[in-house]
Amino acid sequence: MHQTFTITEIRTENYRTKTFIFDRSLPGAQPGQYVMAWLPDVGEKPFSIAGNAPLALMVVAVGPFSEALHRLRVGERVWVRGPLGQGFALHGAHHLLVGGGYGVAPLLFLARTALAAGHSVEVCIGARTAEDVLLAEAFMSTDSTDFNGLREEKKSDTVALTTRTSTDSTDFNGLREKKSVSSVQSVDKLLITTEDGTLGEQGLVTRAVEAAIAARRPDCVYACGPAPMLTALARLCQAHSLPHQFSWEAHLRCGLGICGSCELDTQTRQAANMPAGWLVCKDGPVRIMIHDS
Amino acid sequence: MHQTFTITEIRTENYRTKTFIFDRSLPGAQPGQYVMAWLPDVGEKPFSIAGNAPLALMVVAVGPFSEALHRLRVGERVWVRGPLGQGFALHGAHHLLVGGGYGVAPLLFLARTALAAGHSVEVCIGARTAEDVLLAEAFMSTDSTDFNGLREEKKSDTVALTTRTSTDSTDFNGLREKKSVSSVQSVDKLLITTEDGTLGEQGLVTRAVEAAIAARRPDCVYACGPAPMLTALARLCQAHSLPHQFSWEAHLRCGLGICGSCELDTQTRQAANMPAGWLVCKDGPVRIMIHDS
Amino acid sequence: MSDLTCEFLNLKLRNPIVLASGILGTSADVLERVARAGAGAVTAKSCGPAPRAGHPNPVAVEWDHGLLNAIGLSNPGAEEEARMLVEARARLEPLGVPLIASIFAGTVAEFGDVARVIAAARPHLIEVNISCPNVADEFGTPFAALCESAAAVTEMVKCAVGDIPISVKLAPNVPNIGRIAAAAVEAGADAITAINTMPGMVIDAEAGRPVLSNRVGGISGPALKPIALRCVYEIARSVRVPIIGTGGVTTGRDAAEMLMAGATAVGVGSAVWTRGVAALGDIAAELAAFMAQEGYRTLGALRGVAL
Amino acid sequence: MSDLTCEFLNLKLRNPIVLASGILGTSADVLERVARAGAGAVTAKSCGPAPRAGHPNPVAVEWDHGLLNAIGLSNPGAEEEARMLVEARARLEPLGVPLIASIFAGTVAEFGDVARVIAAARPHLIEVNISCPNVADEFGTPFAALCESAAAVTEMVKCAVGDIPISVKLAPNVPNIGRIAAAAVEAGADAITAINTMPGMVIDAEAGRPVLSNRVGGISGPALKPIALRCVYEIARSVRVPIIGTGGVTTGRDAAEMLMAGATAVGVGSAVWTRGVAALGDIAAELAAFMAQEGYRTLGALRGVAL
Ligand SMILES: Cc1cc2nc3c(=O)[nH]c(=O)nc-3n(C[C@H](O)[C@H](O)[C@H](O)COP(=O)(O)OP(=O)(O)OC[C@H]3O[C@@H](n4cnc5c(N)ncnc54)[C@H](O)[C@@H]3O)c2cc1C
Ligand SMILES: Cc1cc2nc3c(=O)[nH]c(=O)nc-3n(C[C@H](O)[C@H](O)[C@H](O)COP(=O)(O)OP(=O)(O)OC[C@H]3O[C@@H](n4cnc5c(N)ncnc54)[C@H](O)[C@@H]3O)c2cc1C
Ligand SMILES: Cc1cc2nc3c(=O)[nH]c(=O)nc-3n(C[C@H](O)[C@H](O)[C@H](O)COP(=O)(O)O)c2cc1C
Ligand SMILES: Cc1cc2nc3c(=O)[nH]c(=O)nc-3n(C[C@H](O)[C@H](O)[C@H](O)COP(=O)(O)O)c2cc1C
Ligand code: FES
Ligand code: FES
Repeated sequence: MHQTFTITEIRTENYRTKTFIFDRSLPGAQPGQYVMAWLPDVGEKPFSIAGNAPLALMVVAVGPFSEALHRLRVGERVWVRGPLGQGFALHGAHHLLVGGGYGVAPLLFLARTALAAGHSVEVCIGARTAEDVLLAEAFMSTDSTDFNGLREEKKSDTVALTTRTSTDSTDFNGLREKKSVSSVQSVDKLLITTEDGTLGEQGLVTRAVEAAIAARRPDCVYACGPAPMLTALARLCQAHSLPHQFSWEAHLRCGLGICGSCELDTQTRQAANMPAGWLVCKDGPVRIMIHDS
Repeated sequence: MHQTFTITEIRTENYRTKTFIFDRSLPGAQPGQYVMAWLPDVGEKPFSIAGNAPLALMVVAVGPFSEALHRLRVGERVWVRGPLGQGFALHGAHHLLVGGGYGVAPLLFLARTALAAGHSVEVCIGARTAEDVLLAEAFMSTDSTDFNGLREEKKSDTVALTTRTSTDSTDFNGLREKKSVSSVQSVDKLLITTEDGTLGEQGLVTRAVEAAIAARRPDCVYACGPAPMLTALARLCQAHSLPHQFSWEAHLRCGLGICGSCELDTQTRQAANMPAGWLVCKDGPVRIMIHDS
Repeated sequence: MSDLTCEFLNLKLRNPIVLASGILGTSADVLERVARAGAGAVTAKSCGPAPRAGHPNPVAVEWDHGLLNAIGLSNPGAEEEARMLVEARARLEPLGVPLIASIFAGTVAEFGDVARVIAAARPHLIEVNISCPNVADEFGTPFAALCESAAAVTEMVKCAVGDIPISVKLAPNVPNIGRIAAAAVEAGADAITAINTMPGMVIDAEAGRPVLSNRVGGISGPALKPIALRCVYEIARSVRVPIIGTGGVTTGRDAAEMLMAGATAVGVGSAVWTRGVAALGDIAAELAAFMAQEGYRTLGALRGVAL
Repeated sequence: MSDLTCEFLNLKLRNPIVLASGILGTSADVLERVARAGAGAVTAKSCGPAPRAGHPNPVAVEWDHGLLNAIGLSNPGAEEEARMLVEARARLEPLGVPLIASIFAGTVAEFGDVARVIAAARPHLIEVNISCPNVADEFGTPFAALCESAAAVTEMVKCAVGDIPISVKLAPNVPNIGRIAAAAVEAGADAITAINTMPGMVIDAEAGRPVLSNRVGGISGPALKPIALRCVYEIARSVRVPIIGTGGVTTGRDAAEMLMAGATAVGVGSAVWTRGVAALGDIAAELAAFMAQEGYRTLGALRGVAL
């Protein structure tokens, strides 16, 4: 069954992307999990959980459903089923997160969770051009009243290559009470690449990832984005024997693991070395590849 | 749904009465509640819970179903639905229990519970003749390995009028672990009346009750037995302004409070001053009459 | 505060929550008790031409998702029932709670006989139970299974009851309940009650036996709700008469869903098992709270919004 | 240890647990995965004459007591399906797991066409889905609703498939499922699959709307179990062919109940939602444990004991 969530805040991320902040958390949600969002008379589509203190979804307007979401105002409601699927599982204490397009949404939730546990986090964001880069400021936020990084507009002049700025690593394990003014860690490093060079380094995100791995080998690589990005990253991680956890997309219908419509296409599946018959909606969206020795 | 219970012991109480001890307790059972016992291909009938450490039912063979129960052997199974209905609620710390016929079954469970809480208990048992007196020895048992009083045959020469024999009142609140050899309290007093005088005093049980009340006014009177006994007792308790809790019988079918077949007949209901539309299976079988001032 | 008053045919109910037939409708005492507990109207247990003891125990069992029963239409026969109804009506009238009688029979002609006897007791509405899983025509088919038999019973009863309105109670185990409803309405039904229980069986694996002595029984309670909502929805799209939507309603929210599917009043039965007799009034109060929260002022605003 | 091997028509299943149609039967990959997870046999998703996208989202919703779905028979059409079945059969045969195809169509003649195309892929059994709540004959009635249409489809398919046995899949929303089964068997059905989902509706009270885009959908899972047990029981008393008993089976104990009601094999669908693909093998293992505990050596000893 769906639960009803009321929009309390809408943040415009770029020319076609909004983040919706809701009136409460979604019990049990883990980074990497998703919800099915239903708008009566419109449809139902999957969205990654971008934050859960309270629930936040970041939506790129690409078609009828996402455009209908964009037309909603504060105070209106969205029907949500979830949390669904298997999310990320933190492995080690130094994490490299790689996002393409709206793939940054689950990674922000993951970054906040890892930072709260006192881990270190580096992030690579890839996009076509500057205006497609999403959530860069949120990853750099150090305001703990703003734990999901989405609550307030931040001003920040350089987001291209930042080193750790913050502060004492107080323990944020478990559920946190809202503190009046205290600061949290931001990520250690944020590397941005654009294909046209309008922000950060020019090129594909895999270049930034190569550089990050060379500079400091992470315990695990976490990624979400278009399938070609993920298959390229999969080769890269295999080459470096790096544990990795990627979040995949397919056409979701039931979201319950029964209708069988969310298998990956054979080409993607084989390129990324995924098991046959793997279901994105339930076995995934995150596939964890950790070969403990 | 029914749960399956296996008979571990069968105790013969008298010429037509057996007590069945089962392999485990029935979660949540309170004194005064009952179960519906089902024998596939035979039928389903209500029986008071006579003890629950483990579950015990005392059955008088009066017709097809109870006779089928009597034919069962140790190791065979009975299907049980429950606990059902409203049981007794201990009121005060000095209790007078009055049983007629198989009405002693729920009272034994109640006595054990009250004694475990460190309360004092007096019991009156009424029967037609000596061989119809049930469970007298069980009420007097002081063996804590035998908490439901049903596990072992006891020898005892006089059961007619006994005063408290036992012993330190160790605290038996809550669930008890089986102790190897320790003793529990027995009831303070056990008064037996038979109509033909073959055991205890001759006469109806109300006489014994009058005497008990005169000797020491109880905080509450608890009774189970034939309707005429209960209506007589109701008058008696009203005359003495005594709180009382009686367990009633009717023809039970659903046991769920929906079929409407278990109303008391109008005559009994009015004689005992019971509310109209009262359902034995769900509002009862115990009706609690306590007018706190 | 939202207004719960409910116009149902010529009746005015203080709220739309109606005690369903067969649940506690066995005496004037319990009917009065349910009315005092807050029901908008109460339905008596179905009665037939002659007294029936019903099936032997077990007659009911609760399973994980609802109830299963085969009481077997225990009833004292129409004559005795009529006396009870007169008494019940006298007790309910001061409370402003209409009394609904319920009848069943084994043949079309018998339906007419029972209807005449019961109509003499002047209940406010007569429900025609053509859907009991345990009663069937001479060919073994319940009357609610076919348009023809549903219509035949309806016509006969309508003819027998004079000015008392009738509601025909339908069964869920048909391919197209909308058509059966249309046949009944065409034959004169003033209202439709939907639905009766769905035939089912609970087996105890350890016993290797169906639990009910009748083996087959009727499913009611939570498991029935989506079946009932769908049936009410299909009937509401097929006919224009008011519907008593019945099946699995346990909360005020469930009642709202039933109204949204097109019902005018809402029957409540098995909820009495989990919530006691207080269920009727409590569900009405929850419905009012839901309506207030969602901004529905009247039942009319809610009715059929999901159609 | 109890023996789970199951003779079903000419097939020998290592256990009686069969993946139901429409649950994950969309590709050779998932069918193989389910077989490796321990199923005794697997059924592909129903295919029809032409490709169908199915209904738009929402197509499925879980409610408190089961699932509701209206996938809308998404399928790639019989030609493409036949290629998939050939591949699937090749993968399943080494595992000793028979492949069941499933077909539907909009007319009796089309049923014959689809059956011919699918038969060419040589599945071990062809299931004839005449009971999908979302597909009906030209008069709006599902084929499973009437003896005549059930028989007509059965005859046509039987004629088209040559030596491949067929099982006709029935719907629960009929007054007398035993008669429909008898009509199908008389017309040549080698087996019966019972049941398909029960038509229902889930309404979201706050939305004031049915949740599924198709409004109406099919109830499956726990709420369906007593309906399925009753249907299997009635069919087993009416015909002598083996039955794939399907509906709400979530545990080995549920499977035992289905066999006790008269089924020879047991379909499992919605349990995959709560227990994952492992459900198939786990349910088989639980069934074996139950049989051992209760002293049943073979499935034959269990079958029909509750009849
Ligand atoms: C696990 C998962 C998480 C997602 N998280 C987000 C997120 O956080 N933010 C976000 O903006 N989008 C996310 N998406 C994608 C989102 O579901 C689609 O953008 C949305 O369905 C578009 O719907 P539409 O009607 O607006 O456009 P459509 O016209 O339906 O589609 C536009 C594009 O989206 C693709 N698409 C359509 N439906 C689906 C579907 N059910 N599953 C996958 N892709 C689809 C189409 O192939 C097309 O390329 C996620 C998808 C998945 C599978
Ligand atoms: C709340 C309650 C608790 C009970 N506790 C016990 C108990 O602890 N021990 C015990 O031996 N008996 C108890 N009984 C009575 C017991 O249910 C009947 O003795 C039993 O049903 C007899 O069944 P039968 O087939 O053997 O006899 P039957 O031939 O059915 O009946 C014999 C007598 O029992 C009465 N009776 C039959 N069915 C019922 C019924 N469903 N409810 C009430 N009375 C019935 C008949 O009126 C008749 O007088 C209790 C009854 C109730 C209502
Ligand atoms: C114990 C019981 C007895 C019933 N008896 C009758 C009856 O006599 N006549 C009738 O029309 N319906 C009878 N029903 C059906 C109910 O009136 C109602 O249609 C059904 O239970 C669905 O509603 P619910 O889910 O709220 O219980 C009975 C139901 C139950 C549970
Ligand atoms: C998502 C879904 C899709 C289904 N699709 C089909 C189908 O294509 N063909 C068919 O015959 N039955 C289909 N069914 C019905 C199942 O095969 C099965 O009969 C029903 O779900 C009852 O079993 P269950 O309770 O174990 O799920 C589908 C069921 C579900 C839940
Ligand atoms: S979306 Fe239905 S199985 Fe994944
Ligand atoms: S036995 Fe059914 S209401 Fe009491």
